[in-house]
Amino acid sequence: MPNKFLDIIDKLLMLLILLSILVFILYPFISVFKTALVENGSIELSHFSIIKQESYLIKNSLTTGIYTTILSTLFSIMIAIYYYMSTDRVKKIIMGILMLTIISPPFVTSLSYIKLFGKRGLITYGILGLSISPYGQLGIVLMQSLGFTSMNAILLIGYLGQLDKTFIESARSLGAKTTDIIKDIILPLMKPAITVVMLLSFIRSLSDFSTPRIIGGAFNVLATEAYLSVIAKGDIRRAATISLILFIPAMIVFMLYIKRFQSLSTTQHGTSSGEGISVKKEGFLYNLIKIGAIFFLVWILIQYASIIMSAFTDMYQGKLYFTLDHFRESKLSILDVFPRTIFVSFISGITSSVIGLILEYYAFIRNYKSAKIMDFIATMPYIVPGTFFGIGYILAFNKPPLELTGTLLIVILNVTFRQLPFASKIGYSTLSQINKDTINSVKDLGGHNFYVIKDIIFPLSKSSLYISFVNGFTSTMTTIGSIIFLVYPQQKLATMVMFDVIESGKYGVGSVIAFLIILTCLIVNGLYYFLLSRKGKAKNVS
Amino acid sequence: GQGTDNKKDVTEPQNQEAKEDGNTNEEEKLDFEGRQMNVVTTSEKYVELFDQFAKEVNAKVDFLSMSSGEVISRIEAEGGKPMADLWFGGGIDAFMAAKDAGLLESYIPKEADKVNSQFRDEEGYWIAKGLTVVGFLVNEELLKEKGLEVPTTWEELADPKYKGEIIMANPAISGTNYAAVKGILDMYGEEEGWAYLEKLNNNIPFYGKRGKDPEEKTVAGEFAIGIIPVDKTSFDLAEKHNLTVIYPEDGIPWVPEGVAIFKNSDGADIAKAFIDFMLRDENQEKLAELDGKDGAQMVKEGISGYDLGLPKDRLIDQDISTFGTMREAILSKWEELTTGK
Amino acid sequence: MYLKVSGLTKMYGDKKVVDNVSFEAEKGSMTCILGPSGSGKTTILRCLGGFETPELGSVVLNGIEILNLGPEERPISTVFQSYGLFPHMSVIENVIYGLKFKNIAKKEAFKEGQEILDMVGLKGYENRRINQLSGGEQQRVALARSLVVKPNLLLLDEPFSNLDAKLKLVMREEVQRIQSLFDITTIFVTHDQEDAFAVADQIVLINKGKIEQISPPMEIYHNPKGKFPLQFIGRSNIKVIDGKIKFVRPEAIKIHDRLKEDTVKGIIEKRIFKGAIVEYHILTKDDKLIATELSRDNIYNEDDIVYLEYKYRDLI
Amino acid sequence: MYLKVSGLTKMYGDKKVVDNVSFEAEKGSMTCILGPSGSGKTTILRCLGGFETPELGSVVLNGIEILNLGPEERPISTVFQSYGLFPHMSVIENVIYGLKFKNIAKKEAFKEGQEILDMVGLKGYENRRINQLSGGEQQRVALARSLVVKPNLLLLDEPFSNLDAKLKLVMREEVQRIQSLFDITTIFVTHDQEDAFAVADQIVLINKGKIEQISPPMEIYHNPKGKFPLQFIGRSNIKVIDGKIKFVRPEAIKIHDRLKEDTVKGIIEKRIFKGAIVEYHILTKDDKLIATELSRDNIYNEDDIVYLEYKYRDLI
Ligand SMILES: Nc1ncnc2c1ncn2[C@@H]1O[C@H](COP(=O)(O)OP(=O)(O)OP(=O)(O)O)[C@@H](O)[C@H]1O
Ligand SMILES: Nc1ncnc2c1ncn2[C@@H]1O[C@H](COP(=O)(O)OP(=O)(O)OP(=O)(O)O)[C@@H](O)[C@H]1O
Ligand SMILES: [Mg+2]
Ligand SMILES: [Mg+2]
Repeated sequence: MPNKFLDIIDKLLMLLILLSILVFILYPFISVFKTALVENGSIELSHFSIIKQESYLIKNSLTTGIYTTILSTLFSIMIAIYYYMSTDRVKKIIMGILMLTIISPPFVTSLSYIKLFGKRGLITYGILGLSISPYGQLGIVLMQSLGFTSMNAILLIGYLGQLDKTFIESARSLGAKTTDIIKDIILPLMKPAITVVMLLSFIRSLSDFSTPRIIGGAFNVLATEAYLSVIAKGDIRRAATISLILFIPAMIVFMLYIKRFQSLSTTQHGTSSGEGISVKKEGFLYNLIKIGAIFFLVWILIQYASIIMSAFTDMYQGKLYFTLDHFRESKLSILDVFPRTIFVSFISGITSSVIGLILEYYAFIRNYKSAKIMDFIATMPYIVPGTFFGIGYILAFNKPPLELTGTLLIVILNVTFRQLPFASKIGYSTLSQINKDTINSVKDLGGHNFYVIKDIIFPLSKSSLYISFVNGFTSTMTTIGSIIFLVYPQQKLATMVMFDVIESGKYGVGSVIAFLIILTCLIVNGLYYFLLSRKGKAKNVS
Repeated sequence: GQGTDNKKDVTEPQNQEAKEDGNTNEEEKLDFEGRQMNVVTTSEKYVELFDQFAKEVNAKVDFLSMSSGEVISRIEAEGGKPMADLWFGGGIDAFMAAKDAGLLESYIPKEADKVNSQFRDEEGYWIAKGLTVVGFLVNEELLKEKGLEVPTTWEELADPKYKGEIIMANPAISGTNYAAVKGILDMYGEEEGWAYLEKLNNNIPFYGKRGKDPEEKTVAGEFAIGIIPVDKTSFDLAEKHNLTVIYPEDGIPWVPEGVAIFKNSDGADIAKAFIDFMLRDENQEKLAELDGKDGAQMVKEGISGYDLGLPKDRLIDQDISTFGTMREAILSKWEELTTGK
Repeated sequence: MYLKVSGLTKMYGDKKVVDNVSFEAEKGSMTCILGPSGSGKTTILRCLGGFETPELGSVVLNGIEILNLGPEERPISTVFQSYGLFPHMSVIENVIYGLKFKNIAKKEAFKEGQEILDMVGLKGYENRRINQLSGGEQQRVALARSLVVKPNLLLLDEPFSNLDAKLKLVMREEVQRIQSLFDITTIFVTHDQEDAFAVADQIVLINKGKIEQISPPMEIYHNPKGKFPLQFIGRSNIKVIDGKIKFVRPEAIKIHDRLKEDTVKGIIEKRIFKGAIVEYHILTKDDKLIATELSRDNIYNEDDIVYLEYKYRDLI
Repeated sequence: MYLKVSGLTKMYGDKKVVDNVSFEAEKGSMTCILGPSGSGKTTILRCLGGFETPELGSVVLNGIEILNLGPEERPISTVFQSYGLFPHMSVIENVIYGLKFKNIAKKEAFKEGQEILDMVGLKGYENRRINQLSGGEQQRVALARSLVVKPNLLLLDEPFSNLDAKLKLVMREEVQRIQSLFDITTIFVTHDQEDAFAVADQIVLINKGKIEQISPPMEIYHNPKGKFPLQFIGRSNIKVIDGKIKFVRPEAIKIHDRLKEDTVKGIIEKRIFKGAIVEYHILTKDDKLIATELSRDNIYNEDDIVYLEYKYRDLI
């Protein structure tokens, strides 16, 4: 193909990516801001009186964020270190548990928490004879910590895997015991990763509305209030205003995060180096960490087991019995929903990973300023509550020329662009690993930029594309916040059905759907690891 | 296709037989081949009814569960664009508000005359599909542990001895609980009603943010008394978990559940056909079955539902017309009363 | 002249990394750009290859100014220091990749690729993956990939720096052989003098972005022009007399075991055995000298008294 | 003997990576383990340091068997190839880290650290961060960190491989100076002969996990025992006569420009200028020889006729 023609394709591709980010991320954001700030054409700030009148909401959100951050970071550090120091077998088990629990369908975990740890909880009351109210801030903090810790631990484990082992060997060679090594070497070296994990937890806690809704009791937070403004009060402006208030601390924290992220090159999904470090498993600190990690892992396992158990059992007059009724009952509601959900997840997984990669290509290989700005914008959906992004879409796309409400397309676009932050970060870390000279070689041999994308960027990013695909797929399978306001009757997705049946009290059926969602995600994840390990083996043979 | 509706006659009893066999009737029959009706509804449970209708008129029916508040704010956010054809279920107040906002289309169904005028809009913008009645779900065992007896009236419920044992959902979210508040105000009268609510509020540690909260949390043993919509499932649940369902003796609040057609929707004609379909006796019975309703909860006279022992005479004499108009005022006052819960 | 680089200047920020660099190269010649780390060698090469845009200067190749062409349009091929091989392609796919843009049929391309692999001694390696090759083999693939497009100018960035001593020797000869076989004008960059001496026709010595000297290897060794070439190239004993710099190379000092005419007495302070040569650190009345001898004949010991025959030369 | 390694054997899977290795080292001596890449050098060092557990063998240090001790319990300190400096600590914190485990008061530790930094020439660097140091400075910090705990045995893995030629020279002398200053028994690993020649008291030459020869540098160069030492160490002209291997080192061949007694006539095929020395590839009636001369006196040209004086020696 003549270069002129390729130049045009190249330009068009970039334009398309940039435009899509402007339209599908920035514009919805602006729409929310506009709704919150502008009334009848003039700036109107009266809605912000919430800040004063209900300042306790802000306080609640912030303190919950801080507590959750501390707790989930602590747990994830313990798990990561325990993992790091374990044998390969134990590592596999831990990673298995983490991978299973990283897929956490909303609501179900919180409900299973009440079931297990409530006033009449199976564990608190049934086994320990305690009658503690599970509601309130403590419940939220515990549940959020439980939900975030798996992802955090996986991030930390990935980081530890990249650490130069000679740090530890040097310390040993100088006489350091296990406790010293953890205290003096591992923890300080983990600092940048820990910071990232803390920031992520804080942002996620701020934007979580479903946990407080279920187990908040009288304790309310901003994100939930925004959600309730819509469903109870029918007041979108109030919701937009609250979202905007939430956006500010999240944005500040996010700026800090960006700074850190650059120094944390790869935060890959569980593909840590197989070789373990050899440190004697002894000492006070190690045992503390081990107990903490095992405690958490057991806790999370029990919760998931209870979900799965709920799918297969029911209660009658206080007696538990095995049944497949929930499956039978759920069949009706999910038969056509599941294929559609998988389809949507599939498309959003693929599209977001491809767009993420190409965006990073323009931003960091081609060094276009405009693409770098887009890269920043592309990260914004990560830091707002899902409902914010959903409301943004309704507000932005309800009138021509971009009248998309009511179509499946708007749902797909929404979930796709919501996954973009993750995809682009993964894309960045892969691209930064590709040798620049490999790219230069193409041009050196006479190939146009277009061929760089086609022949180098894509083939070499295969495994990271797959990671971000799996992530996008999994997230879309379990997402609800951002699409709950977008979906029309004919586009219902699995989580919404789960939401519905749980709302109508059929916890058992909800568990079945949760179980199926987890299963689907596990199969997709498993496929990925299967392919990856086969590739690994093929390499080893040579 | 509005004309087609009118041509169709009232279904005769013999057709009913044929339909129950799942067969077409011999008379002229509506056919919406290749078309679709979208429904927003309150629950998944109506799927059977929708399927039956779909089969009868040869159309596809898709539905989505959504709370009334959500329906209204979404339509508003989307600039008045209808999000479905049919709106099926949900507290009548939202329907009244939607009518005022001009979001609904008027239609007088064929059997409208057989429905008590209290249960339908005079101008035909909405019609009720049944009544939600409010009662208590009680965990006797728990009460016994605390040495408390089972409350049978609203009056008793406000007794300080039940402090911390009662769960109710936020009336802004739950239509049932809005009905409870509205019913109490109608029963006691404005002033006394608020005084009562204040007393009740002292007994309630927090208000659930989901409609199902009271029921679920009572079942889970988190609370001894839940204020719930009473229907067959409540009784089933009670049996399953050793609980008791109480119709309050001093008055049962209630609220009609609305059905309406969205203005300018593509499938308005199908939705109209559906309302006619729904009002047919055999389908009313099906609906009663699906909803788990006592016959007394149905809007058409003489429909037999479950026998749940609903004492019709104890239904509070409510002013339906102010259900929608007073909503905002009631809720904001209520919110003031309960700040922080 | 086949290649004429004049006044090349490249800035990073306000730092002149390449400063008014001019040199020429004959067709088929081998030019080596030599200089310490960070002196701007790679930058010069990247300007020639089209991967950096210089602020000033001109590069005329075969009569045509090429500075305003993109890398894909220049008849130049670069072998990058890290080779830049495509890890997801086989050896042969790597080699013929460039032919894709010359509109050569796949079949024909394969044939050419095979021929060139043959020439670089990689017959039979066609279907190997890149990660199945040793460093030296990878380098030959990179070379083949560049040669197959028959560039007018071949650029090599530190082609030997990743190789161990034995392999380096082999590869040096290989590059030289292939270059003369194809008669390709070649420029290569190194910071290792031995490489430069061994294969270059001319050495462009660069320091801090500026050219210090352009000469054939022996010339630059024996007649360094200025202090930097003297200090950078080889080892030497340097002395300043009357403000004038004088020097003598260690191997130019002859060591005798007894007094001779025109010798200076010294004592061996330290002996460093280096295999083929032995290095002596010797103290005389006036000087502290380093002298080199082959490891044959006499091996002196530390504290031996020796007599040195040498002459300081002026630095021009 | 201060250190006695005997019968050390380490397997990875069913591959013997270290195969029955035995050697000894005197107190205060410098031993170099030399061998090609992948021969097992690092593995031996790691077995000594306690980071690998050998299948067989014993290591007796100062009369005590240490194989069953953990690395933190052995009186041995390792300087890793990548130094393993703690990036989150300052220079002085790095240096005194090991003293923490010797129950030395912080103040005292600081003093000792300062002293040792002084000795390795890093006075004033105390509060620098590690990433503010050059490669050579980092190495000295690593060395100081190991020395401060006064180990009985110091292990260095490829201590010079990351340094450029000039720095390497400096560092080599530094390590030697410090080692003899502290009189610490040292073992270091390298694949670079020059390093080994320059600083070792004895060279342990290893190939494929097996010891090939243990000798002082000159001895190993001049009297290689077996084919591998001959081929690996230095360059040589090798010839097999009657099944017996004979060799002559390039520098042992004297080149004359005219016929002399006991000389062989040859023609110069190729001349490779290498700075201090010049290498000639010479064709004689029977041989193809490589000969080395210093770059002084006569420089011969290609195609010159020369007369060679040399003698093949037997390989023992
Ligand atoms: N992108 C850049 N931005 C700023 N400075 C740069 C950049 N690239 C190189 N430099 C600086 O330019 C100078 C010359 O770099 P160059 O890579 O050409 O050196 P070199 O001679 O090839 O060194 P080496 O032998 O270490 O490869 C160095 O001081 C380097 O720090
Ligand atoms: N963990 C391991 N598992 C399997 N084989 C290993 C492992 N570590 C090293 N080897 C193998 O053992 C052999 C010796 O390795 P070692 O690192 O000791 O070599 P070396 O002599 O230090 O080489 P180099 O000079 O390249 O550092 C090599 O063939 C290597 O591939
Ligand atoms: Mg360079
Ligand atoms: Mg090694």
